[in-house]
Amino acid sequence: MIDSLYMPYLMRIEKITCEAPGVKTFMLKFVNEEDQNNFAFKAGQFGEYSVFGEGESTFCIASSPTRKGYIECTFRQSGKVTNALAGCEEGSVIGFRGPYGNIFPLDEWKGKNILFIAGGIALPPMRCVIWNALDTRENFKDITIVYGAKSVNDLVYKNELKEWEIRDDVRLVTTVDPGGETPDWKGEVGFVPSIVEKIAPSAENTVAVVCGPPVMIKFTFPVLAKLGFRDENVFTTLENRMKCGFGKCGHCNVGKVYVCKDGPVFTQAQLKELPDEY
Amino acid sequence: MNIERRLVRKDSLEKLFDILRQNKKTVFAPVMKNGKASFKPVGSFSSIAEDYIQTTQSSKEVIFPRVEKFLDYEKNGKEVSIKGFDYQSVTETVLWGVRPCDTIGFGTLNSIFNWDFKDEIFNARLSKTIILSFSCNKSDDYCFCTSVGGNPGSTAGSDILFTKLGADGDYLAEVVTEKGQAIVALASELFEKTESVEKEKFLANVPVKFNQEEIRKKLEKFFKSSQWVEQSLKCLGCGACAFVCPTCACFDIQDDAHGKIGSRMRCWDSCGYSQFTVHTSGHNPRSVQSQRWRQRIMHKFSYMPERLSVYGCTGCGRCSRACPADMNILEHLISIQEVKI
Amino acid sequence: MDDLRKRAKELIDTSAVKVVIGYEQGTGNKTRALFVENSEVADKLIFDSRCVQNLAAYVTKQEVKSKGKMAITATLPVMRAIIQLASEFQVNDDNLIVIGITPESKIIDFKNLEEVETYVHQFQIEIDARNREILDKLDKMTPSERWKFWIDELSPCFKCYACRAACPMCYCSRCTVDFNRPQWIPVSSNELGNLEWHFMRAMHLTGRCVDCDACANACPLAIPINLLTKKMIEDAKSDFGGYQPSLKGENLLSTFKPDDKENFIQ
Amino acid sequence: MAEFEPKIVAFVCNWCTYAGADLTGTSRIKYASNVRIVRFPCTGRIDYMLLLKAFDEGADGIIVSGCHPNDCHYTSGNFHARRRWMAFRSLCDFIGIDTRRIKFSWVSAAEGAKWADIVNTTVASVRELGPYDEYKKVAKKPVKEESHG
Amino acid sequence: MAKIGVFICHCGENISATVDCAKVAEVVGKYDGVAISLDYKYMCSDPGQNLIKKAIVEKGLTGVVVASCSPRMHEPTFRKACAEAGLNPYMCEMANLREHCSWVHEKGEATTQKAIDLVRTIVEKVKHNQSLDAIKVPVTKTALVIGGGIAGIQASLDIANSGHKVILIEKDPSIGGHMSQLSETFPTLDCSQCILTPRMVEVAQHPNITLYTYAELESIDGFIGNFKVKIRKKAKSIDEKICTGCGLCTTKCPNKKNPSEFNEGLGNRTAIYVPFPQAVPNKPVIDKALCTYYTKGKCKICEKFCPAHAIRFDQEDEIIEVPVGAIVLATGFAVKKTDFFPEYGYGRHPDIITGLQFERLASASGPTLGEIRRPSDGKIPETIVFVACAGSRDEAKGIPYCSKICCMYTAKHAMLYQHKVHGGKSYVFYMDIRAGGKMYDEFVRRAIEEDGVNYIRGRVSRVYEKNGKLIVKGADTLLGAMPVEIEADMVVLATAGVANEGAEELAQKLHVSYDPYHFFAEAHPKLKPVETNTAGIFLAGACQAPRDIPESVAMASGAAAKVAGLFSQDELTREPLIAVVNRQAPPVFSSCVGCFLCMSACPYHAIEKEEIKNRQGEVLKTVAKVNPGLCQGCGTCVAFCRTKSIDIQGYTHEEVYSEVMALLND
Repeated sequence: MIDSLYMPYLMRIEKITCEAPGVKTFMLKFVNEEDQNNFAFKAGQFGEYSVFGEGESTFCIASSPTRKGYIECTFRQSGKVTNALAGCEEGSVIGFRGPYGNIFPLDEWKGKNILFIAGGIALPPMRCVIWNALDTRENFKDITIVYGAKSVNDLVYKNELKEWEIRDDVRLVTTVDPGGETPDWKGEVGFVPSIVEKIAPSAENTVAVVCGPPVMIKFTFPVLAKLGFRDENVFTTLENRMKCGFGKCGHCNVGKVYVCKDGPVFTQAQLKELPDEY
Repeated sequence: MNIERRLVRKDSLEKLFDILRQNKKTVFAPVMKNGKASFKPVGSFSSIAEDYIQTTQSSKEVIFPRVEKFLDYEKNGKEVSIKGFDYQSVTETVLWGVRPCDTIGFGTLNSIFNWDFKDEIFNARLSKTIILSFSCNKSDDYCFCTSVGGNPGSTAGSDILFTKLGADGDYLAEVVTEKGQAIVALASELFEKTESVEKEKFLANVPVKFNQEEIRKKLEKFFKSSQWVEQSLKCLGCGACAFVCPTCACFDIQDDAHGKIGSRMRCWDSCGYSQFTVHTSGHNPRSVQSQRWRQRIMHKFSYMPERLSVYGCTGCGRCSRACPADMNILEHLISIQEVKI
Repeated sequence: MDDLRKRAKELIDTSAVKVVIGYEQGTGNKTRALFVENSEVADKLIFDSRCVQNLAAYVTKQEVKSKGKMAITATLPVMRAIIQLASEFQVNDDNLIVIGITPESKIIDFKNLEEVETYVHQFQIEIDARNREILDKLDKMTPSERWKFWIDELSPCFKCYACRAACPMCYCSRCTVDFNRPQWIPVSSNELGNLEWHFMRAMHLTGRCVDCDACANACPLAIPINLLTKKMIEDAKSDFGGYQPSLKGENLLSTFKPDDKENFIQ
Repeated sequence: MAEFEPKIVAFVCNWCTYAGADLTGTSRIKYASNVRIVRFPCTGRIDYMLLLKAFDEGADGIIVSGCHPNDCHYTSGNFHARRRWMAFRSLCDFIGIDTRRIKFSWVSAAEGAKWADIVNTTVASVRELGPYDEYKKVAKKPVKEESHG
Repeated sequence: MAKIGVFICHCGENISATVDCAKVAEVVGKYDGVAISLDYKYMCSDPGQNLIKKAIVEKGLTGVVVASCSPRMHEPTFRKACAEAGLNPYMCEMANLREHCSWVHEKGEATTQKAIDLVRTIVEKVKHNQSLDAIKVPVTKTALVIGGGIAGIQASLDIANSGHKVILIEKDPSIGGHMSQLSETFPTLDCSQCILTPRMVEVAQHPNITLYTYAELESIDGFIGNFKVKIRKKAKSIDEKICTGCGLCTTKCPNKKNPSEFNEGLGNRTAIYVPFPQAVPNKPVIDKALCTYYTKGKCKICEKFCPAHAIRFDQEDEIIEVPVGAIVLATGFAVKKTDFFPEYGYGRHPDIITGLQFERLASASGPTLGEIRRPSDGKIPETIVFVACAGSRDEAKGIPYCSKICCMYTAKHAMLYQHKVHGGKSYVFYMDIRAGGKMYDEFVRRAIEEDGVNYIRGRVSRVYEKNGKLIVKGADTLLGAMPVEIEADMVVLATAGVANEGAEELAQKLHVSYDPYHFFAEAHPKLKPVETNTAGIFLAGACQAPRDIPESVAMASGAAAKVAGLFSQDELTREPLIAVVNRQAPPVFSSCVGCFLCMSACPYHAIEKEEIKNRQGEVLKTVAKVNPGLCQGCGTCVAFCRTKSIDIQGYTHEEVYSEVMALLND
């Protein structure tokens, strides 16, 4: 008998990494090999992660589709399910449904520069596409990553940040909010939008990917516009509340759009068409 | 297939009911309680309500139950085993006494549950349900099916539509589908051949109140209208309208835990609830009632036609009857139609 | 009715309030809330015996409240609700004027909530005869019979929360049922979920319910949920000497007497 | 058939009844092992919803116990609790929950013997009443399949 | 990541005799989240504790469950051990296998199963526990003592002598209180003033004590260790710094006929006055209500005569704010006046007086210089009747309690009368003689046996005047309620001791509870007699109930010891098991709707209103806030909160819920 849409894959937590206070990354492997073989996803997609008995929670797949055999997710402890997830151990089995949603059009970005701008816990949805781009580095021109967090302690993926910093085929600019720096902090100090303005990347043949808290996005868009970025070339992801993940439950409906189906990746041009209900 | 027309004597309905029961079919039919008609599994013909314009709730619950279990799980240390939806548990069900504005709603639900991903649980229930509907011979001021493309004698969505021919008359049975024919086959002696009957004159008169196409077009430019705030001021933010609606299908997914074992299920939800869209961070994209009221109307009359090519309203008027604050959808739609932009 | 309209116009025209909440003719034979923000609209105001919706439910509604100072046409149950709300710091003389209405449709002008309280305190909260009879009938049943009665009555409940929405006392921005750590009340509208929801609601209304029947009137399924709160009112009478909404804010369940009844405690 | 062993959950305050039950232990007074104690700082903290939760999860009987009036460690938590219990009990009774299955008591830190007695009489009376099937039928708690062990 | 360590203790054989500890460890070890589960003979022993510490370090445990004896016994032990190994102590909980299981049940399967259930329950709780930090509050090492009677004096001196600052406030112009009015004290008959005055002077001169007389508490804010009090210093109309206390003004003041409070109305004083010669401070104040200048706008004679030019008619009340860490309430009591008693003529007859008035008559510093003379005509009374229990123990009068000191002072009064008026006849009407106390009963017996005081057991129904005599009508219950009638020259009523006027108001100001008679209530009748239910506020003396001098002094020293104990630490460390109202990100801020039912339920007045404002300063929301200094952690508020916005640390919703779930689901 066919399983319903709502049946999750059973996933085993292979590895848990603490990224920042309250932020963890799980590396998940399929319990059934067959599931693993049938599974494919693309950068930008998300899933429903569940702790049995606690419920489901929506977040992106944070690993790159170029890395096979596992998926990763990064989440911040904030609600009932994420708290339960945080209470899981390595080796525990959790549920995962997905992949759902649209993708970052990496194919269309071939031959272009990519500017990644992320704030706080919003790096995970971008990490997937960053690694995807880095793993297929030859397809793209300059890659720039601007990442900021409230404080040094709140920066996630610290190991990867180090790695990106060392690589010479990617430019990484990290920043922390004023007051969030430590004595040995070598990165920038300041809010993300002003840092973007300061480093002034060229809009020429460039796509920008912006993920972060609403206030950061709100102030970054005008900066990008000033730098000459066109709305169609500015991408972001929406974080609406979702339940099913595939356009039935009605929760993520914004205007005629189902964020779970038509998103979560949107260009700024698309967002401008949407009612302000996200 | 062509609609086949038969005559069923008024005394034969009970026989038909008994035959359905003998064939081990669960029959849901309207039953009166506390002055309200509602669909319930019925064991005897006599308990079926007769004199009602409309049940308080739509019959969608038979196919889209308010609580639907998706899976059972059992934990054992770090391991988990899960058991999916039990399709065997879906048995042949007869929906008896549905109004045409309900049956048409099943089509809408079908679109929602299958427009992209296919919801097999919904489909299993729908495919196992035989819909025996009854035309409306009376209506009230809340009815407006004719404004949204339906009519009191519409066969859309029915397997067999019965129309009572006069106050004490027999029934015209219009056999619409193969499922309907299978029922006829069970009790062929009850379905007599008939001359052409003009059923229209036995139907309730429901005047057309607005043009839904016009409304749809209007709504495209209506998002920022102040009407939403004005209309919704008296809305109390409950979910009565959504839960009685034959086409509302929003749901929530919840777990029910008992130590190592438990289950996951969906429960009805409503876009009218303030918590419906709230993020874990506390941010609420639709934080005030006017936004939620707008969502309800826009979804039914603008978004759904655009995305699913169906309207989300069958004109049954249930939401208006159920509303504790007298938010009358017909009144509001008319006023939207009348507003000049 | 003219008095009412006149008073409403006066309040609006003198900018004493921004909005007057009253009743208007609704659809069918229903009446419904009317929000008078300019004096022409005041002519739509009506009052008759059909006006039973408890308008006090609107004074805590953000969308209404944000308009500014409100006036409310208030029958006795509405006045009671207002006093209870005032005792819970939800309304005060600065944001609300009460236009009292007697059952004979006479207007009572109140200068402040204290006067409303004085008026309200002239009357005890009394269970009406029809419900009294049902309560008596239920009282005579065995607990098992009552259990069956309630499970059956509550089973159609699909948790639309119209009862909650219509209740002037259910103004919490986050209801217990929306609290999920832990999930005290099962989300699903099955027998248990319904039982616990209505049980909890009745407990939360104990000592606060003003017996306006708004919940039962709002229920689209006509479930007699007001019997639960009525019973609690009755028992509060026999166990604690009853209660009245009071500006002093001493709630039945948040206060106590050292010599409260305890014959059930071993 | 083995005799029915009811499941009893006891909600007690830390300062009187919990200590009283400790004294039962130190005095080596034996009582029925059907009871499981959950400790609270004060009876005032005991949320009545927890009592329903206990029934939801299959308890057959419940004991709620705290300090005698005027003995509350927090001066008045038990007075508040007492009012709440009154209301809770009325509502339970009205809704048809079997109040014979809910025992309220005051057990002080010195009443070790009383605690044993409360437990024993509760167990005996609930045993007589039998499993709380009426409630369990409504709670529909899923049953674990044997095959899973 | 939950990694719970479970440690099952055998407690020698105390647990293992009836519980199969190895099996419990084995079963529990399989539960999700349990990283290690083992059993050991004595968990509380050093090797036992080391097992736990080792596991914490090696396994990186996030929580510890010790299944052994009652947490009331060893919870601190194991929490300390966990803390030493680097685990937050509040991540350690105990399952009570001994008192609640092994000791009370027979050996067998069911007992072991119960042990498993109990441990599983606590394991689930610990999974939901949160690391908590002890609450530290700084302590302001200054005490406020309210009331300058013997209790306040004693408390002030004791606190000051232990090295801490004291602010003593007294509403009257001088400290001394009732004790300064007394003639002799029972049971030793030593002179009250002789023993009190040195103490008063000591207070005035003590470098650690700041004395404000003629001052009252205006308001109070804050909590234990951190109170902010406002004190109203009533205008004395003199410049205390300049005034030499020469007393010339009091002799010159033309407004002389004012009843003296100190002499209980048996003598007069001037409008500018020093209440009594030994007053501390010995400087006058002007009674604004009586002073001719203040009432009529003319006079200023005192100003004219004052050699130091210290009179200040324009002086106004001054309010000062001081931070204090603890407060001792020693506001004393009052006695009913004769006008309270219709049966004794509503105070109309001058020769029916109160016990306190008799003290003044008997006092060498009193209006009669210690001679017992009738107020009406100054004659020495030949027959005197003392009525004990005047008002006390009388339900009808609303004073059902015993005023405690009257039996003793009535005996003293009768004795003093007999000593001073040779051949005089004294009668004492009494209900019971309550002379519990060291040398007390002997004292009463002496009055009866050596001094010939006539004790009559019975109540006095009426006193009235007839032919210049006071007719005392009563009954002798020892003689079968035989009517007794005595022609007396003077009647002394041992009127009931009652709470001070304004005690209720003061209690409310301080959030201290009070009994039905408005005496302040102690936190626990047996174990916390000097504490109140508000942490940091203590009681001394008769403001809590009628008390005699030694008791008041003992209580004062007790309260002082409590204050000194509190002040011995720079920071107060409190268990973080307190209630917290949630706070969320904007725009929600908190799920609290501000109904404040919690406020009326909280026994400690620990719940405050907090206004959440936007940048423009507009109030967006008013929500509840728990003052961590006041909250004692009972959790009563938690069960009240409809929105579940208050939770109590250590017994959170999630913790107790998961306990119940785990208890009934394996």
